[in-house]
Amino acid sequence: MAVSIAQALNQALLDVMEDDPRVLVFGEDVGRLGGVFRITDGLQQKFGTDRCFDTPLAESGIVGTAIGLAMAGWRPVPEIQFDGFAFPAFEQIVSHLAKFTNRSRGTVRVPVTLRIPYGGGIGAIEHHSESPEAYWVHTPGLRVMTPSTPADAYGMLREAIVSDDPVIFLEPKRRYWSKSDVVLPASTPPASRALVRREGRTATVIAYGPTVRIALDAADAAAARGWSLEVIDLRSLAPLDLDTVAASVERTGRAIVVHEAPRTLGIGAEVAARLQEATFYSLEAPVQRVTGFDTPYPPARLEGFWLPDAERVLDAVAHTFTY
Amino acid sequence: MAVSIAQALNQALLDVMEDDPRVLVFGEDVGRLGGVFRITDGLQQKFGTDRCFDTPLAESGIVGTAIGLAMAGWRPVPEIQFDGFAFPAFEQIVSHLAKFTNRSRGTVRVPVTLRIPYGGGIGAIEHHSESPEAYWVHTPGLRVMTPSTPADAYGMLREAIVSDDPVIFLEPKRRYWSKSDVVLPASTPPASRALVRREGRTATVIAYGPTVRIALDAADAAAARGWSLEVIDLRSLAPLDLDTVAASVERTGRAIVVHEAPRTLGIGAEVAARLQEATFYSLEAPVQRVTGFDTPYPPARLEGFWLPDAERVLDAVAHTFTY
Amino acid sequence: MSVDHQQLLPPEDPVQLLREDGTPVDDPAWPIDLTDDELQQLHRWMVITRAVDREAINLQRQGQLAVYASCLGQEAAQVGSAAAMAATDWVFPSYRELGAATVRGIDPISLMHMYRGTWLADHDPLATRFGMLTIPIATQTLHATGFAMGTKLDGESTVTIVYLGDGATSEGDTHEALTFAGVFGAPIVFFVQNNQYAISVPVSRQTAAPTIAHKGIGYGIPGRRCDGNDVLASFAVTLDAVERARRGDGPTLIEAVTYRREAHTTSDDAGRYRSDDELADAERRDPIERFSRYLRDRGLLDDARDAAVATEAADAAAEVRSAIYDAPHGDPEELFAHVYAQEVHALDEDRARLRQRIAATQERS
Amino acid sequence: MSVDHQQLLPPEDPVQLLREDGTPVDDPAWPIDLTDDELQQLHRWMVITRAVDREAINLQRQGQLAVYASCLGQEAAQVGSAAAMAATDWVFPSYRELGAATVRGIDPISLMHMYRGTWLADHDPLATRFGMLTIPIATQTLHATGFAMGTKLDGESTVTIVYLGDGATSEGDTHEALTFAGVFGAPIVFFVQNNQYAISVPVSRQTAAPTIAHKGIGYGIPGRRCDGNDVLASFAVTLDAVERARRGDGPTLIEAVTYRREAHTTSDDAGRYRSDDELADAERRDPIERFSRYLRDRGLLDDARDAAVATEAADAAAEVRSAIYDAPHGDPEELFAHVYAQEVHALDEDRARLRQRIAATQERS
Ligand SMILES: Cc1ncc(C[n+]2csc(CCOP(=O)(O)OP(=O)(O)O)c2C)c(N)n1
Ligand SMILES: Cc1ncc(C[n+]2csc(CCOP(=O)(O)OP(=O)(O)O)c2C)c(N)n1
Ligand SMILES: [Mg+2]
Ligand SMILES: [Mg+2]
Repeated sequence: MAVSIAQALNQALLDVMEDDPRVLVFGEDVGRLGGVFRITDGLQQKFGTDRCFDTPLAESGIVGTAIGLAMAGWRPVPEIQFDGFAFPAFEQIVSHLAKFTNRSRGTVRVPVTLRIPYGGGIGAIEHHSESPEAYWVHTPGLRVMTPSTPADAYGMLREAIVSDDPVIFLEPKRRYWSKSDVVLPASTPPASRALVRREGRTATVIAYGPTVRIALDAADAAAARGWSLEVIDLRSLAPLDLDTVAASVERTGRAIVVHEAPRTLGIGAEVAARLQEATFYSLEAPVQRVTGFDTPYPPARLEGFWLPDAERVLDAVAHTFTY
Repeated sequence: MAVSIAQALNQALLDVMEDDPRVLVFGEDVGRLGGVFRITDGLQQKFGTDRCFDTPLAESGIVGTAIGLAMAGWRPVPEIQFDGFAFPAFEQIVSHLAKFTNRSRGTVRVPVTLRIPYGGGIGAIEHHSESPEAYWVHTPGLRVMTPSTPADAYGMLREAIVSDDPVIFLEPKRRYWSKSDVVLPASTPPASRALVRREGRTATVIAYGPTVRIALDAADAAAARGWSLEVIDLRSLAPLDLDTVAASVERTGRAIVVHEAPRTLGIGAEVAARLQEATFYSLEAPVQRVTGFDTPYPPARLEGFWLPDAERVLDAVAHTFTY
Repeated sequence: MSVDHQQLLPPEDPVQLLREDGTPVDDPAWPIDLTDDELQQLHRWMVITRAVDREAINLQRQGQLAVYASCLGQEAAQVGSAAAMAATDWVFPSYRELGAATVRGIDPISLMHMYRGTWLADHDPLATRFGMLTIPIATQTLHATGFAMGTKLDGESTVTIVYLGDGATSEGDTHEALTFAGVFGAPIVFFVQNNQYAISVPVSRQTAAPTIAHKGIGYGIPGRRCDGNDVLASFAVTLDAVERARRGDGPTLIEAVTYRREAHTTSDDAGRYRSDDELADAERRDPIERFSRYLRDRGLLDDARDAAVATEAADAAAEVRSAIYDAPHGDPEELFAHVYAQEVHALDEDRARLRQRIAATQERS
Repeated sequence: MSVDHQQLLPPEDPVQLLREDGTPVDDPAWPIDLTDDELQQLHRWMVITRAVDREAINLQRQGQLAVYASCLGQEAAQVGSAAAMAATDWVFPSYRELGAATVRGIDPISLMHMYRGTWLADHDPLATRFGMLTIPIATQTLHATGFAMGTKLDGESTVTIVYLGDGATSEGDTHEALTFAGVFGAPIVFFVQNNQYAISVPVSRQTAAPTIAHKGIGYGIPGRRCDGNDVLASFAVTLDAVERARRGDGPTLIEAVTYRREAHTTSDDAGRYRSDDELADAERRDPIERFSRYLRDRGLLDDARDAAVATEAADAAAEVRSAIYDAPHGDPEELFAHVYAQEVHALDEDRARLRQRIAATQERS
């Protein structure tokens, strides 16, 4: 059956709320409206206003009360409406959500799954197209996951909610309506494992969330040039499964990381830093980064110039042959 | 004359307020008390409560009003009391301070210098020893500077305040009381240039703020092993002067980045990612990172296990010889 | 509680100077002190606002704008309050303030370029004394407060008004702005348009306070309420607050009680959370109709003038339409041009790469 | 304003049940409904708190603690309020709540390990129903509110109290916590110790509100004030709020007016911002002396009992001293053990490196 990422996420929430009466869903407009992207559609009708409710417009409040609800034995799945609006909650996320378990020496768990639609390419106004993943990945104590397929959307969201750790669950919003054939409930490999989405021998393209599609498109187009690109979907950004990536690069000798976030200190920096160590003798060329520029996200009409695309990935592959 | 970093910063503020009547200093306890580290000592007495004043206890308020004051033609130099307390202001910093000039197509300038004491090693309680520089460096639109000497503390703070761009000015708090002989006003090279603090041929150690001292200590100790370490002080973290670093690594073939922040997506990741590209053919070994662990900052009695030190730097140098 | 403190609390009912049928209330506390021209001007601004607003919705439907947040139903609140500001005063909007912008003479095309995605912002805030539209909720309250602190430090008599929604009153930033404004006695007016909703969430979910205006006392700031569908009440209450600020008596918090008649934005489906009855009820309280009746009763509006204003408004809308329709994209070079006030060479490489690519694309085509 | 709303406002004067000289006020609205044992227990807790507090300052001076935030002068506010909570209720402290901890039976040694830097926190919050000390100002108000929302969802009768300072009332988080608590009718008491300062900043710089309790109405939450140097008033006003919450009537905001007699922490130099006179004046309003006089007048305290309590307090302090003095460091293995609830292998390499290093150091020595 053709299922979209949005539908898969919605189904995962329905199923997990059915299975575990301690799961709560809340945030701005998630109740009556079912979320601005309809990811929480039907939850309030089905589970009532105690288990799925709208909050005041206050993101620090949403995350801070989620921590308290977790202490009271609930399993909160709050939503932040858009990437750019997680920032008012930054202190609660970084100083508390990430650190509570460690601070309490394992006594207090905060099994909060913070869902955040992220990324650009949807022609939106400012603050609705941010890719803030690096902020979370740099923060010890958080798990950070991002699915790229409907099956993973379902499986990883369930995995995130079941996890006793806080998880920042980043949903690639421009892929919400991408469909693929999948039967739900889908069971997927643990998020902690990166997956090879396409095998290849010329170079390894490392992507996640919204850019997996771009990497696959690049792989399609690469065939015409006689290249076969291996595409890896990281899935979990924290922790990072470098072993899978390194194993691939050992074979291909070339690596290109693709993400929307600005290049400087984006995930590509960490992948490059680890690969140059793990695959020092195998790299035929420096790890390439195909990313957003080191500028603020542009206005919608210019986002096509800013966002990585298949062509830029191919340029990067070509560039590795100049070494 | 022996001047400490704290004294140099204080003198810079005094001199710049004297020179430019539009400069305002404000924040928590900066007025009457002169700041918990006394960096703003004497400013209120000298310039009055209009130009140096205490604010309510609200960091988003401090940064948000600084933006408004800048729009009204003032040149605000707000203080955040400790690294861990900049996070409530994250949204104002990332969504506005960093983006105002770009959003307004250059029309509105926000010449705000946000002073933040940062880093560990002072035996403090939680949230007083954080190294949040990567968050700011990953955010396009901000300049990020951090001095390591009294001369730079003076010169760079003045440069930051004069700059029409927003500057996150990170003060290495455990070095506040380090003195060196300097005559103020000191004139220093522009912050945009990294400086070679010690020349050497065996390997390049790249440090900034609080870890420059550690790099120099390592260089001292390295002599006994017959190594001569080149020490580079980055000074500006955004933008990064990679040219100076790369030129050094071209010669030494080995690079070690040292910082307190957790390794994953710390500045070391960016330096490594850039060096593996810029000096691909010169690197004799992968770029090493000597950093805090990927764990929350530890309790004071354990910080010695967590923080990088000269010994760990030397271990990393030794490790480069295994390649 | 002392009398002084009681004065920080809002009176039970919002100030209303025109009844729903357009007849004046004649409240001696609030004399209507406007010339005929001024009254007609208020009407004109509201009508133009509505026409341009409607055009913007159309433009969005036709794919010309990414999204648009309509102010339909809120024209009186916005026009009345903005009209109370002097030309030298400053306005900090949220994203829904087409009415306030119209009063301030901001070219609506500039605002539409933001909604279109040509630029992130287009008008010059410093020249127009009208801040950039602000999307992160409530954050502009702090910019406005800081700005007002700044003008006070300069000894200027400038007053600042900041617009925010009912939902925005829940954000920490609004609290901190009110706190700073109270402590520093900043010459600022917080103008809350309580349009009953934050997207789908009704104001009862934002606060358990008796009214939003009751928040003022917690900051030592007088809380005031006005009927936000009554342009004269919105004007009078704001003017009172502006004069107070100009006298050096500090900030005021105004709650204008109104209603958002369109969906939150063109992306929203309001049918999911509110009834047709509720909307119909709001339509009956239309601010322009109410004020038109009043003007007609006073002999300040007749069919001819009505038609003339309607034509002017239609022209304004058409102008927006023709300027926006298939307007060119912005210049990609600008992606790099304004990130820093002082040039940063770190961006040179990216810029060069982008130039190359654009050149290559142009060659191919 | 309707009568209902007036009830959200605090009465002009803080509730006081004991005058400064220890004589009872005999307010019929606030009968003193405590047994002799209970009264003696309040005294005992205050005296123990003070002795341990003093010892902590000494330990810091001797280099045993990194820093310490004294509650000297605030014992009545803390002991009175905490004593109003049932054993099954929950307490969320800031960092200054030794008095509340004492009432709750938290081993003070645990708290001192936080100030010592052995661990970031040491007691078990879930077992003791006493949250971890919280350093980022005001953030605990949201944890407490969420917790109270959670117990309400569970249909429990648990009440939560959260401690915060006057400075903390300026932070956005406090606003959002009060907003959520009001909207969700959470069974929580916000207990603000207005000790007049946030480090060096006087409360007049935190808000222009008539009093902090006047903030309640802006959230639909009753604002109450009590004399925080009067343990009976602190107890009675808190108990009233707790009963209200337990009945399902929602949150209360209490401002306890008190004074911080020590410097902000042992790192602070209060001489830079307040006068000796001001301090001397505060000392004259000592909460323990006041309550002791009352107990003596009622025949519930004599020299023998006083001495016995003093000895018990000294013993408690000595115990802290001997447990903390040169206590070992924590185990560095724990740097990695609790970062994630579920093991993450990403930390294995760092852990291995640290182990190696520790082994090497041990060999060398
Ligand atoms: C910090 C932040 N959180 C969430 C959003 C998403 N959002 C946009 S408008 C809106 C509702 C705003 O309601 P209100 O303040 O009442 O203003 P109105 O739209 O009714 O004019 C929300 C939640 C945002 N823009 N910023
Ligand atoms: C978010 C944040 N900002 C700043 C600080 C630094 N700081 C620690 S205590 C304090 C003053 C707190 O005052 P108040 O809330 O009145 O509590 P008190 O210390 O008087 O008990 C400040 C500014 C902090 N801990 N957290
Ligand atoms: Mg609204
Ligand atoms: Mg205080």
